Amino acid sequence: MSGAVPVAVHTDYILSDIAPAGGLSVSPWVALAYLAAGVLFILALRGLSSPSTSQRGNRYGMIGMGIAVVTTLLTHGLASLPEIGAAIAVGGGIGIITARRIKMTDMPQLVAAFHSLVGLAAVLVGWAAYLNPQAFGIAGPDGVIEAQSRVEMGLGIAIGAITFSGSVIAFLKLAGKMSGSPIMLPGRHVINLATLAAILGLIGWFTQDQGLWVIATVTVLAFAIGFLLIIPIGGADMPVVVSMLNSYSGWAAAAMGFTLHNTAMIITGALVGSSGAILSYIMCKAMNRSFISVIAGGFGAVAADGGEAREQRPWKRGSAEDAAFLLGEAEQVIIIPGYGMAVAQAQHVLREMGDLLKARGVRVKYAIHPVAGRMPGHMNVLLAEANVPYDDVFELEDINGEFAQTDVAFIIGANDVVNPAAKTDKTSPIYGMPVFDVEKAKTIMFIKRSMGGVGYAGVDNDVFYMDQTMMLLADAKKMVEDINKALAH
Amino acid sequence: MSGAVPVAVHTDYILSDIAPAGGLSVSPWVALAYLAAGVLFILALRGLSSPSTSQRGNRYGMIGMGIAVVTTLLTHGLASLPEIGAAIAVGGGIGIITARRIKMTDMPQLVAAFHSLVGLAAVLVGWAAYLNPQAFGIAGPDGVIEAQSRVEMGLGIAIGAITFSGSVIAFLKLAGKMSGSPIMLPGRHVINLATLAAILGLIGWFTQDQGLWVIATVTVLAFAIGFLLIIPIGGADMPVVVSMLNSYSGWAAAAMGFTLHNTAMIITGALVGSSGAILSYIMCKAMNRSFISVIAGGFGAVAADGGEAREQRPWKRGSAEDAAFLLGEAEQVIIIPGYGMAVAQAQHVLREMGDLLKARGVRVKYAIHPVAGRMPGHMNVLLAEANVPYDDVFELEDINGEFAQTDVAFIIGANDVVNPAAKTDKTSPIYGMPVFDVEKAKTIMFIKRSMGGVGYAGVDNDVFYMDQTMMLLADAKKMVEDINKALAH
Amino acid sequence: MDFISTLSIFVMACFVGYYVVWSVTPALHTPLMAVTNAISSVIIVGALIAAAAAGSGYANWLGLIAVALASVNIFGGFAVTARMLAMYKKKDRPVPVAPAEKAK
Amino acid sequence: MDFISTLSIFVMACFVGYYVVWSVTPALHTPLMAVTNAISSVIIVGALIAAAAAGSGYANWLGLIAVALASVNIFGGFAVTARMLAMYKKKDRPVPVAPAEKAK
Ligand SMILES: NC(=O)c1ccc[n+]([C@@H]2O[C@H](COP(=O)([O-])OP(=O)(O)OC[C@H]3O[C@@H](n4cnc5c(N)ncnc54)[C@H](OP(=O)(O)O)[C@@H]3O)[C@@H](O)[C@H]2O)c1
Ligand SMILES: NC(=O)c1ccc[n+]([C@@H]2O[C@H](COP(=O)([O-])OP(=O)(O)OC[C@H]3O[C@@H](n4cnc5c(N)ncnc54)[C@H](OP(=O)(O)O)[C@@H]3O)[C@@H](O)[C@H]2O)c1
Repeated sequence: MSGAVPVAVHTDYILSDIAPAGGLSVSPWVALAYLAAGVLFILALRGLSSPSTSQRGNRYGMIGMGIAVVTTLLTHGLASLPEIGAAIAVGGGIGIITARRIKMTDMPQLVAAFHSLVGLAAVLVGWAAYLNPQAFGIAGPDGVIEAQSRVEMGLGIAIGAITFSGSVIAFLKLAGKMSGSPIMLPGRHVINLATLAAILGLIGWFTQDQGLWVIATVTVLAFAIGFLLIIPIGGADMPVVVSMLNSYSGWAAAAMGFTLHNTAMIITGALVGSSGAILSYIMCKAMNRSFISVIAGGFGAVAADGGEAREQRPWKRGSAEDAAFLLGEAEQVIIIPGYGMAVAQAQHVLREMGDLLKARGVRVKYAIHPVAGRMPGHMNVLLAEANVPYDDVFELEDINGEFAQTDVAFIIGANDVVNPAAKTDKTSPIYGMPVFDVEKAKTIMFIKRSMGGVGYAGVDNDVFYMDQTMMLLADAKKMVEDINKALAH
Repeated sequence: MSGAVPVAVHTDYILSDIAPAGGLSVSPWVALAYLAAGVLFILALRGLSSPSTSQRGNRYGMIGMGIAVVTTLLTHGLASLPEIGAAIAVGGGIGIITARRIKMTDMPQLVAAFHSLVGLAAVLVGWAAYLNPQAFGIAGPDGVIEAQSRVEMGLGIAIGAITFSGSVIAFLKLAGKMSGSPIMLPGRHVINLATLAAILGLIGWFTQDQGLWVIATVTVLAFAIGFLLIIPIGGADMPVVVSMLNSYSGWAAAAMGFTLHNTAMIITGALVGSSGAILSYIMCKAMNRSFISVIAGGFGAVAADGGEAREQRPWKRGSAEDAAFLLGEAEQVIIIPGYGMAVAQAQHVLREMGDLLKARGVRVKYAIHPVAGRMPGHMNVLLAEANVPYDDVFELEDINGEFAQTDVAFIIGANDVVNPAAKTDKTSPIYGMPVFDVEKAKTIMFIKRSMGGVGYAGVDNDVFYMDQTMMLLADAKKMVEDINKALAH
Repeated sequence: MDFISTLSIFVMACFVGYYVVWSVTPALHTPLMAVTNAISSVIIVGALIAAAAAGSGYANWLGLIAVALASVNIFGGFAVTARMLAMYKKKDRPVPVAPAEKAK
Repeated sequence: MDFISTLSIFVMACFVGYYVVWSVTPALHTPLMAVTNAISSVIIVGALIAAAAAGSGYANWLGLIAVALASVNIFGGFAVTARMLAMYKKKDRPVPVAPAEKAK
């Protein structure tokens, strides 16, 4: 019982209404303001159901956050306002500058980095609540925290810590600052399960013993398990992990919301929690893999081995001029962008190519696979950045029937999402994933840097060796620039 | 102040946990049970997102209701159990017998009748709460009801009473026991607004004066305005009204839920309230009319006048044999059922006709307009009753492109939903409503009883006079039976 | 349970209702009306409280009548919904080849 | 606000979250990740309480750091979302005829 720090009674609240002995009973107006913030967050996500309402939605989100912050400041004292203002200014400044500077292709890393901050903030808030429970209205003057609040606090800290350390690893792997290949400890499943059990056990113990060592151990173990859980997962699986961590950060916020009886936090936690879970589910489903297999890790390692014995069969190489000629003659071209386009930052020159072709009367469509790239909606953002008209962009189900009437399927930096093995080869790691039927097109153009390079799943692709396939081996941006030059002549 | 009836303290509760002086503070388990009931109701509606999950959904609903009832009985005493059991047995018996006996075509009336019961029950519960507020935990031993509860109670009673009397009128009109034509009082808008204002004013007054006369007047006025609001609405607009009253019954339940702090009632109220509102919206939108114009009433009257000057143009009459011959030769037939099919109860013979045609190798599809019939999903239920395969049934958007490749558009008892005036004639009352493009089909067959009869909107239909149209004038069931005989030969 | 909690639950439930109802397939809109009718009879909770309470003879009687009315809806509403849904269910199975006899 | 109310709100919010997120168009999944990130920083409420409270120097400092961290997310998250959405917005207008120059 070392951690309970009795404190002086607060005097500097403006609308002070904390019932010191357990159970926040806030004024109805304050509760209403938090509810309004929660509703505005719902409207923010709702706005994303279409691009035309999305900007309004984002503004609702900002207003909601403003209401939550101002309400909290008004009810919890302005005494430390200068310090708080400084903290907000420093944090906000860093945030805005990062948001302005970041390249669209680096979005996955950015999201991972941001998640780590939310996780850390949750840990700190949990600790602050532990050290000064009266401020949060969860303990009487004797400093003894209510049992229920202890559980919520413990869960919030644990989930926050996992979110933090997991996101840091995800960030390092996505940013290429750490090898993407899975690092497999022996017996890791046992270690992980034991650690998780220890965390839960300690949180249970915490209801009996408010001692500092309990919560400190929980924190340390949770940081550790965040690392342990994510280290064995291959770099390519990181997007699922990022989304899962997003979900966790939501549950952490919700746990703190229960402690504070704060509607805005509870609603937000549920929204963010669902959002991350659903996105993870969508990704796993579109890859036809189980969530468990992603989380169990080791995917990248197996794949890298399986993808070696290749290049025995004949294939045809094309030049930018050949490609330009065929494209210019075509009636309909379907462009299939993938991760390589993002790496090469080829979206702008690709849009130019589309415009040049349209000027010649070619019908140009963009086909986006749900898991093209490394993050849900990745390709859409890049094409949007390059000003590709929204109406030219189609989803898998909507365009897959059209390849038979298509002259050129133009694959740029995509690979797995056009691999027919997903339809035919039961032993393939991508078997069952829906893919584009590019083999039905008259001509297939395939941009990648080398015959040796593999896609995310690390498997060979029969499309390389088809009669109608023309391999365009070069960096995607370079190749498209050359095609554009040839088209301009 | 005559209505406050002080009562003896209750002694016969099993899990009694009512705080007598204001504010129900129920045990967590009880609250959890009501929450579970609410969640089960959500799952019940969620099940309706597809026919395959719908039966499970319905069972969730039953379980939820069971939980709510049992929880209430356990916490509020079993003293009157025999009487309560008898009441449930009588009511339940009537309900089940009615549900078994009712013809599917009478569904709109049944729903209206059931709504009236919910409305009346809400009124009675509100009154009971007024007469015995301690039992509801909304008054201290002195019998003075809390102000907030008075407002909720007043709203619950008022909405319930409007639901009741409105639904009675809707029932009578739909069941043909009262003329469907709108009955227009002079100055009715003023009367209605004044009555509404009086009701709201009295509910406000009720917070100051708990007298019996206040709540009695509210009740009487609300019954009256229910009649007044619905009387001027034409019989054909009744489905929108039924749905709107459905919504009201939800809000009445929610108001009582606020009084009782009962999660199950609040959740249900919100679900039912939204459901009715959304269905009304869908109907109005599919008819391209504003909700206000429906509620303002008088639609049927105008229409009956506008639909007179007709039959100047030549048209072709066909026999059942002609129809059978053409249908038998067709490659694809699209059947468009409408209100007349329901009136004639022709769904079974129609399915037989479909089977006979299929046996001859004809492709048969059913096309259902969102407002065909007199209630959302009306046609679907009837076709389902007749065992028409779900896969043969298409919605407007999904099939409208197919008429150009269709040999026969077979219109049975539909009218407005195939009227091209909705696309071309800006002055038509149905202008803007999406309709089937039947005029693109090679042959159109149109079953109705006479050239004089009009559809719901009471307007003439150019389709009658088209070159490729064959009018089949007879009762729908009779006509299809004759066609089936001819097909069987 | 204070007013704002109740209100919060109500507001959230309205959002849920909005989404859940939009997700109902149009072919099932008639069963939807029937089942919402059934569940709106949850007002029976209030009726039971009144019927079970000691103290006021009038309130007891009103409660009992309300219990009976709500029961009509509950049993009738769920039963008629089940009847309708059973029809849709049939068609999930392969289409019977010669079902013409049964129809009359 | 008792535990069950809080729980009820949470359960309802989970349903809302489920539906609201499924309704997001796949093309906006990346902005969705960014904006959920921003709103999950509502944890700043807890941070502010800690930072503003008198009594514990440690708790104050932890609160202030948490405020700063959450602020990075709030401002960064909303700003980057706005930046992405502005790109989609552009394309709601008629397609520019010769936008090739701008692209590089
Ligand atoms: N979107 C998501 O949410 C998500 C999440 C998790 C996992 N995934 C996985 O990611 C994969 C996405 O498939 P994908 O088809 O987009 O990509 P991919 O299968 O990973 O293939 C990428 C292709 O781009 C080429 N490439 C790389 N850099 C290039 C450059 N600078 N210029 C030209 N080409 C370049 C690569 O070949 P070279 O190396 O020879 O150039 C490779 O063929 C799927 O397997 C999916 O399951 C996606
Ligand atoms: N579904 C809904 O939710 C809903 C709600 C509110 C309003 N409405 C309105 O209802 C209308 C529905 O359109 P609809 O095309 O289904 O029907 P309709 O336009 O009302 O036409 C019904 C047709 O059936 C014929 N008919 C009636 N009894 C018949 C019988 N026994 N045998 C053969 N034919 C018979 C009528 O002509 P005869 O009299 O000459 O036989 C008439 O042509 C729309 O205007 C819609 O806006 C629908």
